[in-house]
Parts: sequence; structure tokens; C-alpha cells
Amino acid sequence: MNLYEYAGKEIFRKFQIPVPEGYVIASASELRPYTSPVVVKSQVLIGGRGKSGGIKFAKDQKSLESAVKELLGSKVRGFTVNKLLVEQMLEIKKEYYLSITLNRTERKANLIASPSGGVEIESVPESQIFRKSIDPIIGYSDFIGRQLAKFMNFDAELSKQIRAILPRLYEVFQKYDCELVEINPLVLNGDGRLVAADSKVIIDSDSLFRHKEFPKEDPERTPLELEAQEKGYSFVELDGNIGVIANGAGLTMATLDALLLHKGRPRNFLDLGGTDSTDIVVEAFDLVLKANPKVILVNIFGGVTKCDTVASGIVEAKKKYDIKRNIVVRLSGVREIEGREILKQNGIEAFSEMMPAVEKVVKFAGGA
Amino acid sequence: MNLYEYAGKEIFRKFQIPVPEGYVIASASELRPYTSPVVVKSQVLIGGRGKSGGIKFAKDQKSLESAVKELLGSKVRGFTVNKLLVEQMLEIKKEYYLSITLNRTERKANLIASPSGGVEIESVPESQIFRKSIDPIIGYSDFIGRQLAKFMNFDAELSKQIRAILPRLYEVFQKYDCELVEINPLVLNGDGRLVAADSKVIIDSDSLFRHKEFPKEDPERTPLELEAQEKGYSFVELDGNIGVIANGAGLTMATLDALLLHKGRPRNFLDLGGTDSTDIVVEAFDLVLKANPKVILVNIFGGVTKCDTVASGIVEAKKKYDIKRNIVVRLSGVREIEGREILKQNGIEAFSEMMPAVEKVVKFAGGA
Amino acid sequence: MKVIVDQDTKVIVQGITGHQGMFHSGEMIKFGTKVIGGTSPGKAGQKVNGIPVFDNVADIAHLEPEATMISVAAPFVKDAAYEAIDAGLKLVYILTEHVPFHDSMEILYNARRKGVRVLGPNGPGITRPGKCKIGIMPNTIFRKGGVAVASRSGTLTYEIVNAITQKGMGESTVIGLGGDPVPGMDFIEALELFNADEETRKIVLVGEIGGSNEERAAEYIRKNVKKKVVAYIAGRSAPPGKRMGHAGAIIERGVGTAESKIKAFEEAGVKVAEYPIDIPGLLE
Amino acid sequence: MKVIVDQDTKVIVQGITGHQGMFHSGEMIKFGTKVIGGTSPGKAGQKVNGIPVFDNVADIAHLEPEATMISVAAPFVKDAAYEAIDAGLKLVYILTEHVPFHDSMEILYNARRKGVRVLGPNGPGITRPGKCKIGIMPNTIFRKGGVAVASRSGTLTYEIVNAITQKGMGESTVIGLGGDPVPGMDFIEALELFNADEETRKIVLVGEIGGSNEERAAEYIRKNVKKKVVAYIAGRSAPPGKRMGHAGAIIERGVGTAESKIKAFEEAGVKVAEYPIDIPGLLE
Repeated sequence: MNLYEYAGKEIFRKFQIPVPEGYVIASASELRPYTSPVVVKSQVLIGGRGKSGGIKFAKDQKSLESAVKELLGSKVRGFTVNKLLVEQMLEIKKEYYLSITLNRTERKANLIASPSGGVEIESVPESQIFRKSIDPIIGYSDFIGRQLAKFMNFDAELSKQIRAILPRLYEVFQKYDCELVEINPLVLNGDGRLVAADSKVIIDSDSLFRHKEFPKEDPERTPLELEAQEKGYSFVELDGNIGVIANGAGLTMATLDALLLHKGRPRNFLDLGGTDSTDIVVEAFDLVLKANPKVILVNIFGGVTKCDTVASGIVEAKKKYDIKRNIVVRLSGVREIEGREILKQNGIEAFSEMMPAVEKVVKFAGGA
Repeated sequence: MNLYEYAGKEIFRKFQIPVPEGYVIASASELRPYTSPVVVKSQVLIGGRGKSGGIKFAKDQKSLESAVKELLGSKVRGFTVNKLLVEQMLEIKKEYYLSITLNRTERKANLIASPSGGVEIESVPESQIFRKSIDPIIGYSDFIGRQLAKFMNFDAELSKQIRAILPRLYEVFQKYDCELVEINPLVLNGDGRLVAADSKVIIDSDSLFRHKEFPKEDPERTPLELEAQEKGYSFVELDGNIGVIANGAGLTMATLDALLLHKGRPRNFLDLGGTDSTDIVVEAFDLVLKANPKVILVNIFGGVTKCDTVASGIVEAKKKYDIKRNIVVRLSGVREIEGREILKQNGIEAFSEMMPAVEKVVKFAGGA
Repeated sequence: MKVIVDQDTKVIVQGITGHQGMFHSGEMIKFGTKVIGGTSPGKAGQKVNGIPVFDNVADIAHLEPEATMISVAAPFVKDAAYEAIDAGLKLVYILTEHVPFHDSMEILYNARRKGVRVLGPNGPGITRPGKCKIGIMPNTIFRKGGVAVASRSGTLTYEIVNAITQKGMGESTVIGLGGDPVPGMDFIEALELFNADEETRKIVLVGEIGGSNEERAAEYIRKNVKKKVVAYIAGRSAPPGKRMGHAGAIIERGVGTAESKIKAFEEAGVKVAEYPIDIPGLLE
Repeated sequence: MKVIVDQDTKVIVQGITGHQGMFHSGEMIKFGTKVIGGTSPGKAGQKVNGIPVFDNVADIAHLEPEATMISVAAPFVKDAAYEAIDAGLKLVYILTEHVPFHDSMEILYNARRKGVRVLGPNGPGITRPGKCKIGIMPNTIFRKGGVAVASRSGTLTYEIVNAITQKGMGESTVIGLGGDPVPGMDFIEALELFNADEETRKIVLVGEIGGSNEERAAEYIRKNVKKKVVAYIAGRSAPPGKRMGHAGAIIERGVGTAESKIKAFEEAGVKVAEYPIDIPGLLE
């Protein structure tokens, strides 16, 4: 789960990682009178806000008011701006990059830093990037900070500051079950202090049971995805016209891949998961229908989820939602014969192999 | 460093380990009016306070006042009572024993519990003692609590309570660098709650640099021991008449052992440590003289601490403190010849072997 | 050769009285697995599928179990794993989904310290036809044979194993690595085992987008594996940055794309199937 | 045989610009130890006893050091140890006194995970006459020979080694285990090494009151050691509960008393000296 910049900075503040002074507003009425130069930052979960006009500077009351008026409710790269962060303006002397994230191949967290911050870190040459694996059991230790400070060419004072920030950043990474904590840019301010000018914090959604303070919302998800998540499905909206219901993430992915290779365009990713119940199937149809695809493909390999259960669910859903559009079904594995028989009795043809089903549904959808 | 009961309980309270309500007083004027039955407990660092009359019960204002009057300033097993803990009286249904301590042989912490608490745990048969090693890296985990609860024959409610207490107790053990955290007795109160009726917390003195909240005092030490500790010496007062100055804890111990085997009685243990400076020697004499022994034995094996440095220190101390009592010296190792020469010039005879020196000093002391 | 488990491996199920624990312990017994006990605190004395239930793993330790299937809710997985490790078990298979990856990481590194192997979380387990099954793979799809399969996916594994079996081939060992960001086992560890196992003649790897485990596996194969290896990569159609069910399947910065994995495999002489169903054909 | 270190062991000193680091690095070089560098953050480019100083251990890693002597203040020991482990060193000797035992414990278990040996804290190190010295034992007391010594005490070790040398015998390896509650090495680990080393013909153990390491060592000797072993136990005169300098030397509940240790040794055929000076006599 992605946190908004302001929420990430609240955590930073709590862990004594320096951030600019500021406050969040959701309406113009919450704006405080102008006292000194400020930055007004749209709270949307997308990079490149500056270039897209989502960040404005104000040097008097009037420009502050007009910035707020302009930004609140506007769209930044497709995302509606519901909140603004009003922050003291920094006197930027230098911008650095700093983050901790999981390296899945190493199965360890990595500390990443660069003297070239404020830009897309991907475009920074490898020689300008400090990267250090953190032992999962030992955790962060000061020698790592000393190595980092040397790489960054920090003087004694900046080395001291960064080595105060790093253990706290790692603590945030650990305590909040983060996939990523990122400060880009970490600014060397006019007063000589290192300050986190931005924050990007991604929390492992699986850990939310122990982080009740965060609302169960993920602003990166569409309303339909959120509804599906709430109901326990893995569901992603895509932009095609073939609704997909399958079981298992791998098989669902393979289904989408097969559609694509046959020039079909999936409307969604929906993984039924491993529960054997007709309700799960019926509800899955409800979600897919809300996405309004032209046709629907059901691809099941029966194991824990049995084919006859799925067949019954399909029949029930077809009646309940009065589905007229074509449904192409493939059932294989545990109870496949029983499942296909149920469907046949209800006028639905079911394949036992995946490829013919894919070919058929693509044809119905008007592709290939 | 031993904490007083009340200080241990303050930590317990902070970590939400249930303790009786109460407050500490250092004078009768701090006593609050009687409202309900209380226990008045002398704050001294010694066991068996109850049997020695250091704990009194009060069921009205009058008995409370007289208990305070009686206890404050009194002596419990030789220790002066400067503070009292006034606590709500528990309705004891059952007493358990619970502790976490370092097992030095395993090099791991042990969780120890017994359904027979409130007594000296040494006298409880082994079959009544639950003992579990805690992996130093994994730490406490709930399965340990489930094993303990089963051993203690706890019902579901008590199991839940103890499994809430245990992770916190381990957290105290870790966060405060404890050698021991002990609750004896852990009381099953009339209201069905488990409550820590006593606390024994021993903090590793070497860790005090990160626990600045504790005053650098150790109530178990004599004033002279505290002075020595302040000055950086390992120093223990004993009850003999031979002052001892040696270097290295092992050699100092071996010196005391040798004296004992020769029927000598050491007045103290003093380890010079590994610094090569005459001042260290002079100050050591100051401490030993304050203990007023009949004779003084100096036993040095020169390494980092060189024999000639020690010799110069002895000469300087002899002059500075105008020492008339006999000083027996043994110098061996690095610069032993130079050292013995310095002493000889100042009228002090020095041995090169330990045993003759020990024999001589015991003779001077009037032993053997 | 014993590949993690064999016909003598004694297995327990932590959380045996739950829906999953009950069903799959039964299936495992039917498959021939030596399930000797299960745990469920407070339910000692009960039986599930004829198997005795205990309060704690320590209470079963005298029966000398070697492996456990953990099927408790995600918040309790870490404790269950440590309980098994403490009791001296040598294989911890975690069936549970949605285990926080910080927990998985902690479990993995502590397990390694103690010489314990972790499988999962969120994978279908390990199956050795004719020997032992620990996990949730459907019993019916297997036949004893010479093909070893290691897969990051669950259902897709069944699909592929089924296809292999239907083409008249059979499997020596099938390992589901799990799709989580920090799996207990990766392709290289599986390849080491398959390479050393004389019953295994051919190897199938079922990968997914995300991470660079497939690329590293390809490198390992190039250097060490003489047996025939074929592969399938799921997620070719995934748009960058979109989650596809498995948290493991996020494409980050171009690393871990389907293209990069397919290229790595092909350069190592590993044929990559376009469709899962093509795997048996490539094996022939 | 290489007993932890030998003449080729490359050594660094962390905290080389401190009083102790400076003095003892010089002494180690005089003894013949291959000291190849030292660290002191911010002091890179300086030299101490002709040895180059670096900011971080990582900056010396290219010289492939194998062992380190840590001589930094107690609060910084843990970081220094992890720095050395991270850089791939295989022996971490901690000279520093007053390291909190919770830190020592953490260091020890993490070192073991990585196959790193810890010596100390608060011990005099290891000396192999004619080969290598890491630590603070006086150079002058040694002579190459066949007696191996493992000791929980510092000065007392020198006393005993000196006596052995003066009687015309010599030492193969002398290890100071350190007197702290959680030492990196214990008697059994030392005995395993001495037992396997063909240059070692006789063994001396110097114990102390507290803990039950001596008792366990006696048990080990009874079962495994054919070489002659003699011992000395310091602290016979210590009153119960009084601290005697080493935190390790607290008598708790009758366990770990001098009596119990002496009894255990004698039952294992290990003669126990009344005075340190008697050790050479018992060896003959």
C-alpha cells in the first residue's frame, strides 16, 4: 500500500527524520495565513508532479491562495487532487537520493543512495549509486552509514547527520513492514541541515493486520479493484474486452498471456483463489460484469477448487445476473467430467483444454 | 546493578506488566491518607524482608502510620531503610515464580517458571520448574508461552494473561540489558488477575552508558567500593587484615587464594587493571589505606603494566601517604629487574616469585 | 535419492483442525504421506483423519517428526515456524497466504542458522510421486517418472504436471516455490537438488515476471546442469507496475520482465514454452 | 596445523590510532604477526607503526585480511564486529573490556551464522609462538613448544605461561578466552582444537569460579582427550555473591564453585594445581 507524501512525512517526523514544517489541507478554508515562502504540493500517488504542474510556489498571501484554488480538485496526470501539503520552502543547496527497499533476488533489504538526487534514480549512472545489502538479522549498523557517507563525499557534519537519519529510516522500514521507504530528494538546506523534501513509503499490504492505523484503502487502485480486494479477490482492471475468471495467480497470468498471444485483449485479471464454494464464483461474475466486458472466459484447473463447484457457480451466476453475453468455459482437473456435465445441461459448452477455449473467446471478442 | 523493588515495578508498569497500585515515600510526610488495606515494604536490596520484619500490613490509618514510623530508618538484615513502598494489599490466591536470566554455560537467556512461587526457588524440586532456553536471535515467541502455560496447568484465561506478560518481560530483559528480571511471587489475585507482587531487576553495569536514567550507584556496594568503582578499579572489601594490590582479575583472585591457603586473611580485592601509570598505583594505595589493613601485598606480573612503573608508584605512594606498615612486593615480568632496583634504592625488598611474598605477608599479618 | 523428503519422512500439520489442515492432511494420507500428528492449541486428544492432535509441537517431538505443514492464519505463521524449528524439525512448509514478507525473511534467515529448509509461504508444497506429498497439490495429476518441476505458481504447476502425465511421462519431484517476495527456496536451490538426483532426467522450471531469479537460474544451468531443462514464464502480458495477484509479480524498472527471463533461458539452452501446454512437447 | 591462526594469517586492527591499538599493533609486529592495516574513521592515509590506516574495514578488504583485533570503546564494539564480519573476516578478537553481555551475545550468534570465530571480549587474545600473536600477551614470556593453554584469565595466563617457559618447556598455542559472561569461545572449543593439533602434547586449562564451563570441559576431556591435561582454578577464596572483578566470577547457588570444578576435573583425571606456579610441575 502506497502512502501519500504527507502520511510518509508524518512517520518520518515521528522517527525524528527531519522534514520541512508544513500542514495538510483538504479545503481552502483550512489554509493558514501566509507568513513565509511555501510550497503547495498536490497529494497524488504519482511521480513527476512538478513537471505536471501539481506543485506550486507561493511568496505572498495572494499567490498562496491562488495556488490552493488552482490545485484543489484539479487532476494531476489523471489523479484527482483531494489534499494539499503546504510546506515551508527549502533553500536547496544540493539534492541527494536515499532509499531502503527489498531486493527479492538477494532476499535482503538494500540501502540505496546517490549524490545525484531529485531526478529519476534509474537515469543515474551505476557509478553514482551506493548500494548495500542489509543483513536481515543484524540489521542496520553504523559502519554502513560510514561507508555511505564516504561514498557521498560528506564532510564530518553531514556524515553525522546522515548517520542519525539512516538507523531511523531502517527502523521505519522494519516497523511499518515497508516494501520501500524513499527520500527523493534528500535536500541539503540553506541552514546546513539534511531534510527529507519528499517521501515515498510503500507498506506490505499483507502486514496491515498489525498496522491498524492505516485505512484499508489503496489510492492506486480503481474503485472496482478496491471492491474486489475487500471481497478477497486478486483483481486488476485492464483495458481490453475479455472478462477473465481463473484460479491461481500463475494460471490466471498464463490465461492472459495466452489471450495476448492470440491477439485477444483481457479486460481484467481475476484469481478465484483456493476456496471451493459456488458463492465465490457468483461474486466473481458480479465483479467481472461490473467491468462490462464483451465476453467472459472462465479457465479452471480443478484442485482445491473443484470443477463441479465452479460449474454450479457459473450456472447460478448466469441466472442471477441474467447474463446474455458469451461465456467460454474451460474445466480441467478434479471433477472435470461432472463440471462439464452440469454446464452442458444448462446450455453452456465447456472445453477440457485451455487453447481451444482461448481461441474461441478471442473470436467472440472480435479479435484475431 | 540491582534495582530496588519500586524501580523494577516502575519499569514493569511502563511495559504493562501488572503491578499493584502503590507509591514510594522517603519520609512520613509523604504518606497519603489511608483508604484501603496496604502493604508497607522496606526498600532494601536483600531477600527475606518479610521474615526480618521489613514488611508490614496496615488495615487502618493508625497502623499505617505506625508501620511507616517503625520501618523508615530502621535496619533490615544490616541494610538501612531509606524508602518505603506503600502498596494496595493483594488477595493472594496462588503464588508463582517467573524469571528470565542469562545462562552463562549455554550463552543464552533462560525463561524459568514454577507453580511454586513465593519461596526460595532453589528449594523447589526440579520437576516443579519450567526452564526454556530462548534463542538469542529469535527471541521470545508465543509457543514458549504456550508451553509454559501448559506446564503451569493454567486455564485459557490465565494462559492468555501470562502470554501477554511474557513478551513484555523479555522486552524488559533485552531493553534494559538485564542479567535478571524476576517476579517472585507472581500472584493470582482475588480479582482473577496475575500481578507482579515483587520485582528483582539486575542490570548489566557495563551497559549503563545506554541507560542514563539510572543513577550510577549500586546499593549493594560499600562506600569505599563505590569510590573505587568511580575511579575505575575492580575493588571488593573483605574482612581480613592484608591489603592486596594486584594486576588482572585472575591474578588478583589467585593472590587471594594463595593467601587463604596460607591462612592469611585478605582485606580486599583490588585489580589495577591494564593501564601503565604511576598514578593508578598511587591511587590504589589510597583506597587500600582507607580500608586500614595491617599489611599490604603488591603482586604484579608485568605485561602492559610494567614493573618499573609499579615500583615508582609504590615509592611515590609510600612518601605521599607516609606509609609505616609493612609493604610486601612481588614483581615479575616486563622490567622486573628495573622495578626491583627502584624499590631496593628506596628500602623496599621485592620478590620475583609469588609464593615467598605471600608467605612473608602472612607472617607480618600475624597469621599462619 | 532423498530430495528434501522421501517415503520415510514423518510429517506433522500445524493448524490441523482448521479447514485447510483437515482437508489436506486427509489428502496427504491418501497420497501415502506419513502424517503422524497435528497441532491445535487446546485441542489435544482430538483426532483429525485418524491423526492425533496435540497442543504443541514439543508434545509430538518424541515421535521424531522431520517436516511440518503450517496452515495457521498469517499473523501466527512466524510463531508456528519458530515452534517447529525449536522442536528440531528440518523442513518447514508454509501453506498460508498473505504472510508479511518481513516475517518470511526473518523465518528464512533463522531457519538457515539452524539448518532448516523453508518451503513457501504461499506455495503448493512438494510432491514426490510414490513417495511423499506435503502440501496441496491434487493427488490425481501425478505419475512416477523422471521429470522434476520447480514452479513459482500453484495452479499453473498442476496444469503443467497434468499435461506431462497425460503425455505418458511422469514426475520425480515437483516443488512449488511459492509466489511471495521472499520465498524459502529459489530455483537455484531446486536445481542443485534436481541435478544431483539420479531419478531426475529432465527438468521443468515455471517462472513468473518480477525479480531476477529466472535469470540467475539460467546462469546456473549454463554452468552446472547437463540435464535437459525447459521453462515457462507467466506474465508476458502484464503491464508494467500492475500487480497480478502474486506480490512477487510486480515489474520493476525493466528488470525481471518476461522478455529478459526468456532471453536468459534461451541463451542457456533452455527452451521456453509459449503456452503451458507446450511443455511436454519440449520435453520429448 | 593451523590452530585458528598461523604464520600466514593477515591481521588488521580496528581502532589502531587509539592508545591500546597503537601499542599492541607494534608489539604484534615485533612478535612476527602480519599486521597489514588498521582502521580509524577519518584518519585514512596516516600510518601507525608503519601500518597504513583506513577509514573503514571495507577499504582494506582488497588486501584480504583474515583476522581483526577490535580495540574501540565498548559502545562501538558491536558495530566494529559487524563491520569486520560484513567485510568477510573469519576471526574477530575483541580486546575491549566492559562490553555489555547482550551485545557480546548478539555478536556471537551472528558471527556463528557467518562461520566467523569470536575471541573475547575482555581477553588477552591468542598467541602461537613462532607463528602469530593477536592480542596483548607480553611477547617475552613465550617459547615454542608442546603445551597448549586455554584460560579465562589474563594476567594469570602470563604468570603460568612464564612459569612453563622458565621450566624449559614451551607453548604451541595460548588462548585467552576472556572473563566475560558471554565469551566468544569456551574451553570445549579450545580443547577440540588442541586435541586435533599434532604440535600440542599437553594441555593447561586456567579456569575461574562461576558458570559451569569447567565442569563441561572435564566431561569432554573424560570422553575425548587422551593428551595430558592439567588445570588451575582461580577464586577458591571468593565469598559467595561477591564480585571479583570479572563479571564472570559470580558464584550462584553453589553451581560453579571452585570445589565443584576441582572435583569435576579430578574425576576426569585432570590434576588441579593449588598455586599457579605448580602448573609446570604437574605437566612434567
